[in-house]
Amino acid sequence: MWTRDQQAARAAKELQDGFYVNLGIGMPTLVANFIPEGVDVTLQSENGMLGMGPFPFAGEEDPDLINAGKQTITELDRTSYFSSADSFAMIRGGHIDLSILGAMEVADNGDIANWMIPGKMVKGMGGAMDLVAGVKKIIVLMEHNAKDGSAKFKTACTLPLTGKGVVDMVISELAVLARPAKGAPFRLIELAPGIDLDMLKARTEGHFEA
Amino acid sequence: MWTRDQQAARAAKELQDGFYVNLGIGMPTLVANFIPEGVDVTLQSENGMLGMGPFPFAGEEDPDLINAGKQTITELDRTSYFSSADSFAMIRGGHIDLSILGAMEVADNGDIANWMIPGKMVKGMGGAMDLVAGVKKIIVLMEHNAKDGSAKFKTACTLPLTGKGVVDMVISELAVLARPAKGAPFRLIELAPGIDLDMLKARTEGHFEA
Amino acid sequence: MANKLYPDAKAALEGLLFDGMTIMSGGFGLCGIPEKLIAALRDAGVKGLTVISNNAGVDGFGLGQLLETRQIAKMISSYVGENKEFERQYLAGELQLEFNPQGTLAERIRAGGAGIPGFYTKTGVGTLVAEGKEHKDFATASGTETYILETGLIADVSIVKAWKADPYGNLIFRKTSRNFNPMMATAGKVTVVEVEELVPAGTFDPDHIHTPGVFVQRLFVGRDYEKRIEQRTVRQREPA
Amino acid sequence: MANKLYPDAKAALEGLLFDGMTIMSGGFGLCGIPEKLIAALRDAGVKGLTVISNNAGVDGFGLGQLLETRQIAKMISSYVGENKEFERQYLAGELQLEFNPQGTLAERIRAGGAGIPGFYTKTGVGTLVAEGKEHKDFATASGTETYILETGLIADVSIVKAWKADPYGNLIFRKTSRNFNPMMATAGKVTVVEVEELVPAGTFDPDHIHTPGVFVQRLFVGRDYEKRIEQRTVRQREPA
Repeated sequence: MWTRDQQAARAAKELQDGFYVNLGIGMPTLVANFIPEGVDVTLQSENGMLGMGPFPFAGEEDPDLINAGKQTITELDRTSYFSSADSFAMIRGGHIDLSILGAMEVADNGDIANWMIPGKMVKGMGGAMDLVAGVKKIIVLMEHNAKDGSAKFKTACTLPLTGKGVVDMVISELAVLARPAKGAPFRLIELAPGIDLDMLKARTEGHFEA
Repeated sequence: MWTRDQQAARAAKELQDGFYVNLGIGMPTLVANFIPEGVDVTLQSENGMLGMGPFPFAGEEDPDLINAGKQTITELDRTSYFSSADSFAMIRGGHIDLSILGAMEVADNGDIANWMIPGKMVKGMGGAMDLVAGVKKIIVLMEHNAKDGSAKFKTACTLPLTGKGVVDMVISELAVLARPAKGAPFRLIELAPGIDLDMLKARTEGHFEA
Repeated sequence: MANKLYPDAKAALEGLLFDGMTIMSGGFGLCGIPEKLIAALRDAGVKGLTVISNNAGVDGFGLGQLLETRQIAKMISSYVGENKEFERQYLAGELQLEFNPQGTLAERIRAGGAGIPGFYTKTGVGTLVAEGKEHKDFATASGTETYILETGLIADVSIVKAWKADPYGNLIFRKTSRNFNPMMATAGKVTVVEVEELVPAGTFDPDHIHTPGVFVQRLFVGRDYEKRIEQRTVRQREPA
Repeated sequence: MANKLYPDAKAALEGLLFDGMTIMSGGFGLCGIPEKLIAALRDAGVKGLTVISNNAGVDGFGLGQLLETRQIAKMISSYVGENKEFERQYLAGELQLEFNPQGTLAERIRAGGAGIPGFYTKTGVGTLVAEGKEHKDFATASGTETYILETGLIADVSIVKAWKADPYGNLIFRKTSRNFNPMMATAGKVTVVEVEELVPAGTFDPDHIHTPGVFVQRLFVGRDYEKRIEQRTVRQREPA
């Protein structure tokens, strides 16, 4: 079984040199800590920045310089700023290579639900629907099971969708499931140490090819 | 009867302080020479410039600085540059107060034809269709009659249209015809010196209120 | 030159406000929000507002101030997570809420300002966002895909925060405080702008101007910006 | 960093060209055209091109060079007035021509790059341009108005001229040579850019960048720009 850091490091292996990448809030932000040696990626922040740098040193925070999680950040020698319309034109137009997002549920047809639970206060989808619809490749980083033990990789999402048929890869603490193209079935790509196929199947609802 | 310069000067009286104005190629460019004292207007050039200055002095021409007529021009202390998409967003979004254009025909319902003659080589409409559709007020500066003597202000355009029902005012060497709103009929606003109503009617085909 | 300069937020909003109006308010989170104009809207007491803004401020700051005074009837936003008073009013049915995907919201505002009444997008297809909207298939490089129609948005007044302006209303934004401000400047029937600094005409390189003055009707310099930070994240210096 | 730098136009186009492809070419008139890339297309001899460009160059310069060699099968433009060879080929039926209103052309390219397959515009309603296009009514501030559907455009390769670039492909344009170049940079499956000057990484103020590097796949520095002027208009100095 992978720790959260190991899960993020596994996701970081999907980064390719020259990729433009958008990382979602939460566990996906950890991926930035594990970018492989010799792989140069440029991080996009959908509030209007390409080339996101690390957090600032204490005392050097700039309120005019935040990421989409509203965290203070810094710029790099490659950074450019632009409006929200230009930022989502970049996303919607398919110019971002990869987005790594969290999810509450993923279905084996690639549907993803990560923005609302009916009956609870809904905070809004932010940029998640735009990202899953527009970015070339979508990787979901999530825990394999919900707190009640139910599988999060399902035959069908029960929660309202964020996007239909959009997920390319799921990385949980147990395994990597992926498919070569939208519309294709998911396959088991890799098992975490100490996990075997039966264990994985017992904790999974959605279909995948072994 | 007005000379071409007088016609342009008459059009310049329609300029109001603070107006953003797009001037078409040909006679409309003369209007810039007659901007009234105390009236400050900003000229837009649809190839991506707001705040167009006069022609440069000889030897100071800059090939990167031209207007929509491809003439060398200069910038002012108010100038900004932008892309063609942003320029026509400005035009299409109704942010330009006034456009002064030439025309081959104008109909008394406000239709305008100024881009093609069937059977002749067609050079294209350039930005004319966008201007007549997007700018708040459209003034046509034209000769009252064609070379064959036929009226250019007609009951209906015979040439392919540039825009439907878009013209607000026509200024010829004989008279000013205008209407208070799109859809309203044209009225005679002013006669050039030496022209009376009968003379005007004799040389006009389209309907106007006297 | 037609004068665009006003002494302060109150003067800049004079004569523009009416109950039930629609206001666009720039900013992302608390970054790049028109602090002074929001406070002036609160002081003016105008009611029944529809506010188009990516977020809804926090309790007691930004648009949170207009929620406390119950001046907002409806929000059009993409994310409203940081505001307890918002949550209370919404759950009590006192506040209408229309969620838009953030990119759809940005594009709707850009379209409104650009005279485009509608456009098609893949964002939200197959989700709640698509319900009741026209669907249309387009041929793409990867085959036929389904898109939904989204409409342009305009406002009676847009309130915008820029970094610097010149007297013609040309604007320059700073870093990620640009966000929704430039599009909103284009989509207000009247656009009112607050800036940190007014520079003399001709100071800006014309290639550096983000918003041309044609979009700005009124302008003033704000003083003592608070610029609150929502998530102060820092890293440690390496020990020497 | 993935290398985007190429030694010259020929190298920058290597492996990208095929007969029958669609190319977007920046510029307005002869201002801001990718001189070196157009010449390299001519030398490469690729045929049956569909070229999307506001204008078609002049005899012997700009896209006029590709007309002389009969490499262009179809032009999508707004105005083509300055080219006798163009006129000859068109009247002889050797060249297809699709006229777009200039603003519609600019917006179609912007839409293509932004993942918008279609949008509605008032431009051209009631004219030849509207024939065969979907019409739709939208409610506006001044009542219901009719609009037509226009579609997004993309290209196999976009050729773009910028003033300066850094090694990441961030671009800055100069004055009115910006024109169609920034949108075309977003709408090419591959975008190849020629610049007058390459500056070291970090030289640009990130608030001044017009085209972020994500849109630029290949880049080179052109030498000895001709930058022909079509209409050399000047004024007289007042006598001293």
